[in-house]
Amino acid sequence: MNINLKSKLGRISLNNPVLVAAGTFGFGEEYTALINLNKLGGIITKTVTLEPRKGNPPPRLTETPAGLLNAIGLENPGIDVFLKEKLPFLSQFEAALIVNIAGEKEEDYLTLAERLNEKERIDALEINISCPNVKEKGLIFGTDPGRTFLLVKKLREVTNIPLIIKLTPNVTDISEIAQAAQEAGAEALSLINTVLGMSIDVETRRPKLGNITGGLSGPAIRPIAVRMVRDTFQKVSLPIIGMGGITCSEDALEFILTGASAVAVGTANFIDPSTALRIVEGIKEYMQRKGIENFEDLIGWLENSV
Amino acid sequence: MNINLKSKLGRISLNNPVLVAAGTFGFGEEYTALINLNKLGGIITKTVTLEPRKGNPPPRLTETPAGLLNAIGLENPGIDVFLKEKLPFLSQFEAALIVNIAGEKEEDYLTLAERLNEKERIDALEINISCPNVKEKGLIFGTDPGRTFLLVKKLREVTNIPLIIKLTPNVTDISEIAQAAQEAGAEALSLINTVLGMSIDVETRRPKLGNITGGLSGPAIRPIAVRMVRDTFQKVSLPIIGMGGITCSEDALEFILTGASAVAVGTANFIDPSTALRIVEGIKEYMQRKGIENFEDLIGWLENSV
Amino acid sequence: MYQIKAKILFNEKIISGHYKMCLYAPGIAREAKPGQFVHIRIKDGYDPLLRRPFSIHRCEGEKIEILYKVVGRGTEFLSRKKTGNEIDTLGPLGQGFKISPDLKKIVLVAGGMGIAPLYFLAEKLNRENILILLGAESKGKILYLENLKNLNVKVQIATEDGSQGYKGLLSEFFFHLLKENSQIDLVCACGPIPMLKKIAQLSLKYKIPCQVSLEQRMGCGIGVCLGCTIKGKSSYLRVCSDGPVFQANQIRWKEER
Amino acid sequence: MYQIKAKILFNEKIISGHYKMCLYAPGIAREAKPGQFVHIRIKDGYDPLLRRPFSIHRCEGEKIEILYKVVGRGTEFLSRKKTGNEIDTLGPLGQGFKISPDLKKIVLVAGGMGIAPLYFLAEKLNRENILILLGAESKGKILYLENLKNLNVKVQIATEDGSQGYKGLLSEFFFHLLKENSQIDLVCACGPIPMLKKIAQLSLKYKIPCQVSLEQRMGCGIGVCLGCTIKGKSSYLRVCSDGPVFQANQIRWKEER
Ligand SMILES: Cc1cc2nc3c(=O)[nH]c(=O)nc-3n(C[C@H](O)[C@H](O)[C@H](O)COP(=O)(O)OP(=O)(O)OC[C@H]3O[C@@H](n4cnc5c(N)ncnc54)[C@H](O)[C@@H]3O)c2cc1C
Ligand SMILES: Cc1cc2nc3c(=O)[nH]c(=O)nc-3n(C[C@H](O)[C@H](O)[C@H](O)COP(=O)(O)OP(=O)(O)OC[C@H]3O[C@@H](n4cnc5c(N)ncnc54)[C@H](O)[C@@H]3O)c2cc1C
Ligand SMILES: Cc1cc2nc3c(=O)[nH]c(=O)nc-3n(C[C@H](O)[C@H](O)[C@H](O)COP(=O)(O)O)c2cc1C
Ligand SMILES: Cc1cc2nc3c(=O)[nH]c(=O)nc-3n(C[C@H](O)[C@H](O)[C@H](O)COP(=O)(O)O)c2cc1C
Ligand code: FES
Ligand code: FES
Repeated sequence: MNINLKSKLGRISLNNPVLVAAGTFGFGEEYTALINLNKLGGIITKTVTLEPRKGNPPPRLTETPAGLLNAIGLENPGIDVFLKEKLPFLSQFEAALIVNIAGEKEEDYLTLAERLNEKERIDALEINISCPNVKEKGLIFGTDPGRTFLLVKKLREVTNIPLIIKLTPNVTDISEIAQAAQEAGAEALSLINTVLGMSIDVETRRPKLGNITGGLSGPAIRPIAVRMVRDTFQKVSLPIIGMGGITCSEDALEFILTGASAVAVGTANFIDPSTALRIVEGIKEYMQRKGIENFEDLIGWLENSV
Repeated sequence: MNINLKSKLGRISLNNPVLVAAGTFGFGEEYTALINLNKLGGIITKTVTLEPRKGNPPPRLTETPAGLLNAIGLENPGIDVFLKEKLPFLSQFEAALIVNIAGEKEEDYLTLAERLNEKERIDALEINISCPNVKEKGLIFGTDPGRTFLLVKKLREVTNIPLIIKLTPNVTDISEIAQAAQEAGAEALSLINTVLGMSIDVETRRPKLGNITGGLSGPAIRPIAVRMVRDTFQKVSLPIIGMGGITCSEDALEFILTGASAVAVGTANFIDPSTALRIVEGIKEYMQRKGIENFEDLIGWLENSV
Repeated sequence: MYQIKAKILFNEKIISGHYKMCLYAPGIAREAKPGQFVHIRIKDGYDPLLRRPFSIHRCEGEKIEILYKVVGRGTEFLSRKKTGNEIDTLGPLGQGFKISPDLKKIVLVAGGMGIAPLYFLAEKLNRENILILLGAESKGKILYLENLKNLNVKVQIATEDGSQGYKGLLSEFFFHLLKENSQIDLVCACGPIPMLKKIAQLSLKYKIPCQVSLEQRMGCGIGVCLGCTIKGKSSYLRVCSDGPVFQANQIRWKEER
Repeated sequence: MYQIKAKILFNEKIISGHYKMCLYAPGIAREAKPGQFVHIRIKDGYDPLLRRPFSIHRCEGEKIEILYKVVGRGTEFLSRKKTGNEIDTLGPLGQGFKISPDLKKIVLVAGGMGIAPLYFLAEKLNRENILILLGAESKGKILYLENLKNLNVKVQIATEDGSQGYKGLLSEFFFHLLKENSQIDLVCACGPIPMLKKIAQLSLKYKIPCQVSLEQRMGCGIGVCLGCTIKGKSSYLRVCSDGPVFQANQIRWKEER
């Protein structure tokens, strides 16, 4: 059988549906020593902001049951360094290149999008309106359908690059925000970003994170993420990149069968850098076993009756 | 040292701050074979509704990483059977008795509260406005501050029993709902109920739960629950019963130091029926070690600097 | 009902992927009845999170045995436990088989691991009155034949590939037996749901009382959480406390697969 | 940098709660430098979820050793691994000690487990040029003294209860040494943060170059996640890839506790 793993997210073409998630793969440099980046479906960069950001005070990580709580605070070198030092490196791979951006206010997003507009090699921008770890207004866009709509609409006007909107799970109804993004002209949706959480060291009586609260990722949140993919898939027609706790091909297939057109591996990169590539193989093996030739036929392929 | 474990939730007095959570302890009968119910701080009953409920189709449970996904669907024998068969049994213990109720519409809640009003032995009602597993409007109260306010206000008018409002984590800002409950005259708050989730069996391509989606509980959600206790503690003055993934005294203390006046053990009852009693001992030991005589001094006792 | 830290007396492989574990559990051993189960905490921590239920397979003095197949993380971990380890065990739980002493011909139908509780039952019944039907994929996967021979009970076998005994499904074999033999007083069955469904429906059709031991994912194991229900005739039934052994006519078989 | 399934050649208790593990890891052994570490996946599954970092304690041919103390679930589980088990190991990682060959007097200050990387360093340096200061709570908790004697290096000891050597904190002992001895070219220290802070501040005060090996909770271990940062003079520094060995003057000690 001739397995075809290609997937499309609107105008974005992927060689295979397995990406690496923002902030868990840096700008790719470090992982080249361990895996072949050409075999990834796509690379989503660490969030880039207009100015360099120092990030939050340490400790920035703590482990929770089946989860990782982080409060990095979007530390990154800023757009100038990104363009000069990171983009050329990232441009050499066959994987789709998706640049994740965030701003403190609307103009930041617009300026970033404009500056990235000309770069041919960039396949899409992922708009982070959902980072829980910054003190500024970042999160507000992502929890408000009206502001999401306006932001995406304006971005759509300043750039022609496909826009992927990254949604936060910390809302009452994620499909509302998804709908707003769709109406404003987004190409695709990424979900979910991390779930707000915190943890206390009861001996020192201090929060385990310097920032007090952080974002929960890893297997613990997978059921939450799958459910949000379902809510969104049912109400919105945009293609979805599913993420949240994916560690193996079964996990990835949970998202895909529920309606995701692609998946992204986050925390699991830290645990096993070969996770994404193992998932590509696992999906292939599953398709072979189930007699499915085209990956796109897997998307939303749930039995009707329960 | 003379350790005093007593805690107060408004007018509700607890011998110790460790309760068992709704739906994870039934109506207490089964656990009498395994533990001494007199030693619990309080027993919160399974949700009782006006009419008997059959609950959701099986399977109703599935395990997820460090979590349990359930879709029981509030199966219960209804208020008549509760009053006749369950209440007399529950009335014999020293633990505070809290009856959890839910309705499909406002009048259901009011009727339930009226019927429970006269029962001297009941220390409080826990108002479940947050069950994710029923198809009716149950959840709508819990995600809308206005409706929460109205419901609690009306309940306050029909009964004098202390009202504990049980909040859902599936909202953008839990403290808003908490505030509404406070303004309407609630005595205390319980948080959190389960987090909406789902899980797929990729071989059969069916959801693992008969109800498709369910509520996530267990250690996986603890960081989320602690964070919501913090949000609520900071903005609302009502006492809080903290719950979500508590398995041992360290877990319980995370909630207490963050601001909970009591805790409830849920899923962990299934794993080890003696969990709640072990936690009572563990808190005592911690207080001894830290030189704290009165439990109430532990509440919100975090170091200021981080 | 006891919750104890039971010492493991042995934990041995019997055939590939199948193990027998013996626990020192005096209280449970004293009270256990065939068809009841224990709910075992495989390990501390949260991977796996919940206990796992296993039928009580034998009791001898102060010891109990379980027979289990490795199917996932929990049973895999269980199989690596060593003699002398202690394991948190809750039991005996649930309703066992209910058998009046005057029954003269009882057929025990065991598909695969289904032999686990039925062996216990066979030990407790008058050997003369019982016939055991064992089903397996192939000769190599038949569980427990030796021990059954030692018990001195009649055993008949069906294998899917015909490598021993009747060639075909256990339920077909059972159907042949029913047609030839109208003298059966009671059928007790345990095994996979599709098999149980057929055995139950055939028994009902032939008007032979039938008891089945069912499985469902469990939370508490003691009737509290309402998580282990199956569809009964008029309401949901809890496998852990209304069962795991049910009268075949209590179950809404149409909705089982 | 390699990610390999390394076979465990031994895993033995050295003193109560402390273990030494030897791994067959040719690539890592070949490239490792003193001060570098390996990032180990304790087990499959998600309890614990993340890898755990351990300093490389020795390299011999195709083998590496780590020395570790049981402090939580991960190290507890590690201590139960058996010879022959394989363990997913990533390394060598990070920046080690940087020592120019012309230094004549190097003091290695090891508090408790701090000896783990410093022993590797001692092995690589000219024995004549080094003095090792070992600190522990009490005599029974001094790690690795025998092996150091075999190495033939000068060792001095401080115990908090005075049961061996100087009575008091290692940093006090170090302070006495500094006052008596102005000929130190370099200090290399590893141990708990409060100790490192004092050693670093004293070295800086006495204008002696000082390198410290630091710890922080890690995610990726390779510089990607920005999770393991500490406060440096001008910006945050990644312990995993900018360190774990830093020049003492890179760190903003005031904010460490
Ligand atoms: C009353 C009762 C008695 C049982 N007696 C025995 C026995 O004597 N010997 C024996 O080997 N097994 C018995 N089982 C089944 C046993 O409990 C499961 O095989 C075990 O829980 C699997 O755990 P795991 O972690 O290895 O598998 P998991 O990793 O949890 O699951 C592996 C696969 O098995 C399925 N599965 C897991 N648990 C159950 C369950 N309870 N019911 C149906 N499917 C399940 C899962 O859906 C999954 O496909 C019994 C079950 C019940 C309810
Ligand atoms: C570069 C580096 C080298 C190290 N080398 C060694 C070594 O050679 N030998 C050795 O025994 N240990 C070493 N450690 C520490 C070791 O990684 C931790 O002890 C281990 O990760 C604890 O895992 P656990 O699951 O047993 O503990 P957990 O259950 O995760 O934690 C137990 C306690 O230890 C604390 N802790 C856990 N990890 C760290 C950490 N990375 N930094 C600070 N505190 C922590 C936790 O806050 C908690 O209080 C090193 C750490 C780093 C960063
Ligand atoms: C350490 C860490 C850093 C992250 N940084 C970013 C980021 O910069 N921008 C972003 O959009 N998401 C970021 N995320 C979120 C992930 O991209 C992903 O949405 C989330 O972790 C859920 O996936 P997972 O459970 O597979 O990790 C980060 C996650 C982690 C764990
Ligand atoms: C099987 C099960 C049944 C539950 N039933 C109810 C219920 O009837 N009413 C209710 O308010 N909460 C119910 N809950 C929620 C718990 O009371 C608790 O809020 C939640 O499980 C989080 O705590 P935990 O993580 O300790 O389980 C149920 C939870 C579980 C796991
Ligand atoms: S497992 Fe809880 S009711 Fe059966
Ligand atoms: S552990 Fe990820 S950057 Fe250091």
